[in-house]
Amino acid sequence: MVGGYATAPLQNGDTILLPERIGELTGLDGFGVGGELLATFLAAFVIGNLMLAMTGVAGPWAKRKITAAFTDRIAVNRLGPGGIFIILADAVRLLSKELVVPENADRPAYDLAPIVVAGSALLGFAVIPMGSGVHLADPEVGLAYVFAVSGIASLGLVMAGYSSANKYSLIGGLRAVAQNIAYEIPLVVTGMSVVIFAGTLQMSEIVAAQAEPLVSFAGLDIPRWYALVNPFAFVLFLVANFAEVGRNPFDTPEAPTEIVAGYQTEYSSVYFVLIYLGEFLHIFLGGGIIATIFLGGPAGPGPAELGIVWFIVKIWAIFLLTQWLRSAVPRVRIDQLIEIGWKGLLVLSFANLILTAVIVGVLA
Amino acid sequence: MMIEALIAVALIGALVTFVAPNRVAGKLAFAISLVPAALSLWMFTAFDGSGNALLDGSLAFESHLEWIQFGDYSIEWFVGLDGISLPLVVMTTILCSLAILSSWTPIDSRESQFYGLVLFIEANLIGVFSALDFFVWFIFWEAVLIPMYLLIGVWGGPDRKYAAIKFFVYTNVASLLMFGSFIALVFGLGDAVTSFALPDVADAMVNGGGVQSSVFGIDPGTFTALVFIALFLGFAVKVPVVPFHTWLPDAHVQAPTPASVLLAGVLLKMGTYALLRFNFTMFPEQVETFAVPIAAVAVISVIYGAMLALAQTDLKRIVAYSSVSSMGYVILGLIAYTQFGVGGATFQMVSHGLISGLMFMSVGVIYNVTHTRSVEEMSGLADRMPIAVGILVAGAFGYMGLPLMSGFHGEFTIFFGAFQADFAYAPLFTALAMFGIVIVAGYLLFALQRTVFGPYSLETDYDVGRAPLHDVAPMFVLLALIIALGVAPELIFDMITDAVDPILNGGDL
Amino acid sequence: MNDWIAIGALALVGLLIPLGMMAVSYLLRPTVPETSKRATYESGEIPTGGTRVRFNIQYYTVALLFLVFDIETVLLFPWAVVYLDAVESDSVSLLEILGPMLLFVAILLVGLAWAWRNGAVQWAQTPRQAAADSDRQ
Amino acid sequence: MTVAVEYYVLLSMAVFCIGLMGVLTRRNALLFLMSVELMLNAANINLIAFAFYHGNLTGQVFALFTMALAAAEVAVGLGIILVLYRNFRDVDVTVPTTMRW
Amino acid sequence: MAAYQLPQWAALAPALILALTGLVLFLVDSISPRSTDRTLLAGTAAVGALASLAVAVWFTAAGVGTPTIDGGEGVIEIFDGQFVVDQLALYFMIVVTIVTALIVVASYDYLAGHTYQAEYYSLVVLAATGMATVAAANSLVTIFIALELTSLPSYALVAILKDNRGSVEAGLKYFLIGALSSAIFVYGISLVYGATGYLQLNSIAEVIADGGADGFGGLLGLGILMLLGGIAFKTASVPFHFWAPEAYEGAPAPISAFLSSASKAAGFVIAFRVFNVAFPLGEIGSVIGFDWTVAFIVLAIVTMTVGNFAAATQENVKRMLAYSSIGHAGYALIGLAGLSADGGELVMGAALMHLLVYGFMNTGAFLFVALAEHWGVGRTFEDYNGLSSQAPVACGAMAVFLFSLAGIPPFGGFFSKYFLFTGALEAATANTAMLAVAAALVVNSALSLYYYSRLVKALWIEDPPATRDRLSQPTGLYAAIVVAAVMTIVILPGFGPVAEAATGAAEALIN
Repeated sequence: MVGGYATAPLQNGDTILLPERIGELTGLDGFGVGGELLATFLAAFVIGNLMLAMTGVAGPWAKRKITAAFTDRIAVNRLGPGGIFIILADAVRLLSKELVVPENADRPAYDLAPIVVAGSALLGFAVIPMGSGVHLADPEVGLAYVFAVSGIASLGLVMAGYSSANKYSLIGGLRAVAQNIAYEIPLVVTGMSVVIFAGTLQMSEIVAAQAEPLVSFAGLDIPRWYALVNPFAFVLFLVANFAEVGRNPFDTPEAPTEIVAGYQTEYSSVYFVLIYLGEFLHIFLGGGIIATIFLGGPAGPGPAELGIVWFIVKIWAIFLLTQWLRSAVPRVRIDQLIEIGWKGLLVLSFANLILTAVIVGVLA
Repeated sequence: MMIEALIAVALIGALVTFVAPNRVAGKLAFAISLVPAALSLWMFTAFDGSGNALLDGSLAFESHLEWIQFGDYSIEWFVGLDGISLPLVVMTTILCSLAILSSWTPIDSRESQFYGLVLFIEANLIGVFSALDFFVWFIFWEAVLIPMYLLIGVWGGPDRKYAAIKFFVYTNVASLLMFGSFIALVFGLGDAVTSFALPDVADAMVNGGGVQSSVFGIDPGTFTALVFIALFLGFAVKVPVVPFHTWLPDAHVQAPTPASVLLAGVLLKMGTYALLRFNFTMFPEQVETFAVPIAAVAVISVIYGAMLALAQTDLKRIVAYSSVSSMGYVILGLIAYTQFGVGGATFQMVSHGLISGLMFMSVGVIYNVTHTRSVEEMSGLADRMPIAVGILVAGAFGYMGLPLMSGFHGEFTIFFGAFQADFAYAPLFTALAMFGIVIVAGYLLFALQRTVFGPYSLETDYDVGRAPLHDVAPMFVLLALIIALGVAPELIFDMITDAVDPILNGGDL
Repeated sequence: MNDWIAIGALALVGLLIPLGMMAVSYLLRPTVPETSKRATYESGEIPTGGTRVRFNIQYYTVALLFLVFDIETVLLFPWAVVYLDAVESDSVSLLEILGPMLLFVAILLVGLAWAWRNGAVQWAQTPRQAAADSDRQ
Repeated sequence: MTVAVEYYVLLSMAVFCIGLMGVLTRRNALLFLMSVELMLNAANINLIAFAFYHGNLTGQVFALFTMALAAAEVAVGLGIILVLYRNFRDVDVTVPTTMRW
Repeated sequence: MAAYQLPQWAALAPALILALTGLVLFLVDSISPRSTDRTLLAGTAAVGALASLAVAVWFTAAGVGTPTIDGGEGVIEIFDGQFVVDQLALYFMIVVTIVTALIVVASYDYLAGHTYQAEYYSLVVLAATGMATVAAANSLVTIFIALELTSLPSYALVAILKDNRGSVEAGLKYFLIGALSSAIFVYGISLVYGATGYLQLNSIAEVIADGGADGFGGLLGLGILMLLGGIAFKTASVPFHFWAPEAYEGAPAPISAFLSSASKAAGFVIAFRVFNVAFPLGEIGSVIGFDWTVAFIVLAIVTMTVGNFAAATQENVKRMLAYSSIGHAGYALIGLAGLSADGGELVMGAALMHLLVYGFMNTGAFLFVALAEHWGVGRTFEDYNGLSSQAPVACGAMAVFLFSLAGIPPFGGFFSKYFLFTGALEAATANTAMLAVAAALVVNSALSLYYYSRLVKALWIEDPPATRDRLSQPTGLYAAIVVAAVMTIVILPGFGPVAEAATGAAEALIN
C-alpha cells in the first residue's frame, strides 16, 4: 500500500499529540499496540471529560449567573461559593427524575437522539489543538472533519423532533434542520477563506500559520490571527456559528415562547440532560473552531505551556458572547432567519471567498 | 442524363401534383406524365446501346456518379439502359400516362394525393428498370411499395386494408431475404468486387469464377446455390409464382383500376425483370442445376393460375389470376435459357404489361358504369357499350395469344425456346404449359360469353351507357400498341435478343 | 499512532459517556407508569389531531437547495487547499488557478439567483405576491 | 497499520449488496432512494480504497464527484417524490399504475 | 484552417455553447421569473442549439479530429485527455444538437399555457450539454459526470407536467431505474479502476495491454458487465429497458423524442468509446476470459426482438413508438456486436449512421405524437384514424417517419438499416454468430413493418370519426415536423457525407 494517512506529506512531524504524551507519561507505550490503544483511549477520555466539565460549569451555573446579571438578579448562590455546587445538585436531580416517554414515540430513534446530539458534539474536539499538548488527533483534513461531525448534531435534533410524536417537537426539529442547513454553507465557505490563507486543512498547521507576527511596533507583535487579517470573515463566521449552534438571535428551533422547547419538549430525565449537554458542547465546539481558525488557537502571551489556559479563555469568551446575545438580542422569526441565511450570509460568504482569493493571489 | 430527367420530371411532377388543388390534379398529372412518355419514346428511337447491361454491353444513356463510400465498397448512382430495360421503361411511361387518364372517372376523392402517388410510382418504376447499382436499384424497388400500399389502401375496395397490408408485408419480407442474400454474395466474392454495381458482380460471377472461398463456413458451391435459391424466392413473391401468389388477387381486386393497371402491367414485371437480371444472368451454372424445379414451378403457376381463374366469377379476379398464369410463361421462357426462351420471356413481359393493362382498364370501364364486376350479375353489355366491350374482347384475344397480337409472338417464342431447352423433360413441361393456353381461352371466352353477349341484363340498377372518351382512348392506344407489336415484333425483339445473347453465352458475344 | 484511531477512541468515549449516564439514571430513577403522563404535551390542552403534521413546502425546497450547495463546497475545498501553493509557484498563472473557481462560483451564483428570484428561499409571500402567483396558475 | 485492499472490496460489496437488496425489496420510494445511495457509497469505498492501493489520487477525486452527483440525484429524486406524493397521496412505488406494463 | 488557431479547449465549443445557453436561460428566468414569453425562451434555446450545431458542423468540415495519419488535423485532447474531440465526438454532437433544436422548436407550441417554461428549456439545453459532453468524454470520470448531467435534467423533464399523473409516474420510474443503473455504473467504474488503477480510457487500455490487469480478470469482468448495465439503461436496451415505455408514454412528447433520440445516442457513444478504447477486443479476451462482443450479440438480438414484439401488440401510439425505439436500440447495438479484433468499422459506421438518421425520424415521429397531443385527439391507433384528411402535411411527414423507421426507401432509415444489415453480414464472414443477428434483424424488420404500417393505415386509410374538431396548425410543431421529414428524405441522396463522417469516426475509434 502506497500512501496512507500516517505518512502523508503534509503531516507536521514534530507535533506531539496527547495519546503519545500520555503513553510516555504512563509508560504505556512500552506495551506495544495494546498499550498504545489504551493510551489513546485514555487521551480521548481526558478530552471528553475536560469538555464535559466545562459544559457542566457553563450549563447549570454560568448561564444562570450571566442571565441573572443581565436582569439584575442574583441567581444560584446557596451551594458552595457563588452557588457553584448547583452543578452537582442538578446532576443528581436530573439523573434521578422519572423518564416519561410519550406513548406514540418512535422508540429507537427517541432513545438514540440524545446520544447522537451529545456524542457528535464531543467528536469535533478530537482535532482541536488546545495547547499545552492537549490535542487528540491531527489529521490532514482536520477542518473538513470538524465541519462534518458538527453537522451530525442536526441529525440528532431532527431525530428527537420526529420521534417524540409531538407537533412542537416536530416543528422544532425541522426548524433546526432548516436553520442548520441555511447557515452551514456560509459557515463552511467562510472557513474556506481561512484555508486559502493557510493552504491546509490541518488544524495544527492553521494554528502555526497564525503564529507569525502580522505587524510589530514598539516591540509589540500583533499576531497574524485571521480574525485580524480578515475581520470580515471573522464576523461572518461568528454569525453563522451562532445560527449553527442555535443561539440567540437564532434560537428559533427552541423558541420557548412559540413552540415550548422545540425538539426537547418531550424529553425528560437523563435524556434531557444529554440533549442539554450536547447543546452546550456544541457551543463550545463552535468556540473552539473560532478560536482555532481565527484567534490563533492556544496562542497567547507567556510560555507555550500556558496554551490551554489561553484556549479556554478564548472559548469562554465566545461562550460569554453567546450568553450576552441571548439576553440582549431579540429572536428573529423563522422566515427572517432563512432569508438572512440564504440571501445575506451566503452571498456575503461567497463574496468574501472571492475577495480573499483575489487578494491572496494578487499579493503573492 | 436522360434517365435522370425522366425520374426528375416524374418526381417533381409528383410533388407539384401533391400540392395542387384536387380539381386540376388529374389533368395536371396527365400533362406531366406525357413528358416522360415522350422522352422515353425519343430515347427508344435514339437507343444506341448494344449487348447486355450487366455483361460488358455498351449502355445507352449511361450515367455514373460517386455517391457513398461504405467502407471498402463504393455505392454509385449508376443508371443505363440496354435492350432489355428500354422497352420496359417505354412501356412503363406509356402505361402510367394511360393509367392516369383512365383514373379520371373512378377517382373522386383526394385526387391530388392520388395522382401524386401515381407519378411517384412512375419515377420509381423507371428507376427500377434503369438502375444498375444494387443499392440504387433496391431503393427504387422498395420505394414502389409505399405509393402502391397507399393507392390500394386509400382508394381501394371494401377489403382494401387487408389487401394493402398483405401486399406490403409479403413483398417487403421477400425483399429483405433477397437483399440479404445478395449482400452476402457480394461479401462472398471477397476482394473481387469493391462495389455493389450489378455489372461488377455479374462479371465476377460469370467471368471471375464466382465465389471462391467458403463464406460463413459454407463451401462456395453450396453458398452460391443458397444465394440463388434465396434470390429466386425473393423475386418469386413479386412475380408472383405459385405458391407465393396469394397477395396478388387480393391486391388486384381491391386496388382501384389505375393501380391494378400498374400493378399487373409493371409491378409484376419487376419480379421477372429482376429474375432475369440476377438469377439468370449471374448464376448460369445454378440455372442449369435448378432448371427442373423452376420449370416445374413455372408450369404449376401456369396451370394452377389458369384453373383458379376458371373458378372465379369476378372479372377482375379472373384477370388477376390469369396474370399469375401469364407470369408462369415468362418464367418458363427464362428457365429455357435459349435465345428464344429468354428473349420471348422478355418480350412477353412487355406484351403482358400492355395486355393486362388493357384488360384491367376495360374491366374498370365496365365497373364504372355497372358498379359490378360479377360475371353473374350482367350480360349483353355489348348492346349498350359496344366500343368499350369491343376493345375488351380484342384484349382477351390478345391474352389468348391470337396471331397478329403481341401475345402471340411472346408465347410462341417462349414455347419455341422451351422446346429447345436442354434440361430434362423440357418438352414435357412445354407441352403442359401449352395446355394452359386452352384453359385461358376457356375462362376468357366463358366470361365474355356471359357478360358481353346474349340479351342485356344487369342486376344492379344503374344506367348503362357509353363510356366517356377519356376512358376509352387509353384502351385504344393500348390496343394499337398490342397490335403493332403483334404485327412487327422485331420493333423490340431485335434489341431484346441483342441484349439476351451475352447472358446465354456467358458474357461473350 | 494513527489519528483516526484517536478519533475513533473519542467516538467511543462520546458513546460511552451518554450510555454511562443513562445507566446511572436507570438505576436511580423511579418508574411510575401513568397513562396521562405519556400523552403528547400540548401546553396542558388535550392533544388534538395527529402529530405528523404537513409542512410548509419551503422546508423541502430549502433542503433541496442546501443539498446542492453543500456538495459544491466539497468541490471547492480541494481548490482552497492547493490555492496558496499554486499561487506561490510560478508554473501556473493567477488566471489559471483563480479562473476556474470564479467560473464555478459564478455558475453557483446563477443558480442561487434563479432560486432566489423564483422564491425558493422565500419563506412567506406577501399577499400581493401570492395574488400574482395564483393568477399564473 | 494498514488494511489489505481485499477487505475494503469485501466491505463495499457487502454495502452494495445491501443496497441492491433494498432496491429489490422496498416499495417506499424514499427507502429505494436510500438504498441507491448505499450502492453509490459502496462505489466510493472502492474508489478510495483502490486509490490508496494504486497510489494515485484519481479514485479519491472521482469519489468527490460521485458524492456531488449523488446529492444532485437525491435533490432531483426528492423533487419527483414530492410531486408523486402530491398526485398519488403515497410514496409507494407500486401505487402509481396509470400506465400498465 | 481557422479552427486550428483557436485554443485547445475551444474544441469543446459545441458543448460549451449549450452550457452557456442553459445558463442564459436561467438568467432570463431570474430576471423575469416564471416568464411565459415563449418566443424569447424557445428562441434563445433554439439559437443556442443551432449555434452549437453550426460550430460542430464547421469543426467537422474543417477536419477537426481527423487522424493525422491521413493528413488530418489530429485528435484534440483537452484537460490531459479527459476529453477528446475527434470525429466521433463531433458526429454525436451534431446528432444531439439537431435533435435538441427540433425539440426546442416543437416545444414552442407544446408548452403553450404551461408553467415553468424557462426551466423546461434550460433543462433541455443542459441535458443536451451533457450529451454533447458525453460525446467527447474520454475518461470514466468525465463520462459519468456528463452522463449524470444528461440524466438529472431528463428525470425532471419527464416529470415536468406536475399535475399530470402519467408524467409524474413516468418521472418516478425513469428516475428510480436511472438512479439504480447509475449506481451500478459507478460501481462498475470503481471495479475497473480497481483492476487497472486508471480511469482514463486509453490508460486503462495500456494497462490491459501491458498485462497489468492480468490478476484482476474477475474484477475487471464484473466491472465491464456493470458498465454494460449502465449503458443498457441509457440506451434503453434489455435488461434495463423497462423504464422506456413508461417514461416515453408518460413524458411530454417532445421529451420522449429527446430521450429516445438524443439521450439514446449519448448512451451509444459511451458504449462505442468505452468498449473500443478502454477494452480493445484483442487484449481484453485473455484477461477477462470472454469477448464482450458475445454479450453484445446476445443483447442486440434480445433487445430488438423484445422491442419489436412488444411494439406489435400496443394499442397506444406513443407506447408503440417507445417499444420500437427499444427495437432500434437493438439495431444500433449491432454496431458493437459486429466488431472483431481486426475490423468492424463497416458495421460500426452503419450503427453511427443509424443513430443520426434515427435522430431525425424518431424525433419526428414523437413530435407528431406531440402534435396529436396538442390537438387532443387521443392516444390510441383508433384515435388517429383518418387524421390525414384533416392534416395531410403532418400526416404525410408522419408516414415518412414511419416508413423510414421501417427501413423503406426512399427515406434515410432505409440506408442506415440496410447498411447495418450489410455490416452485420460482413461481420458474419469473420464471426458466424453474426448471422443470427442478421437473421434477427430481418425477422424484426418484417415484424416492424406490420406495426408501422398499421399506424400509416390508421392515419391514411381509416375513415376519420365524425366528431372531430378542426385541427389547429401550430407553427413550431409543424416547422419541426416538416424539417425532420424533409431531412429524413434529403439525407438519402445526401448520404455520402454522412457515411463518410460515420465510417471515418468508426475507423478512428477502432484503430
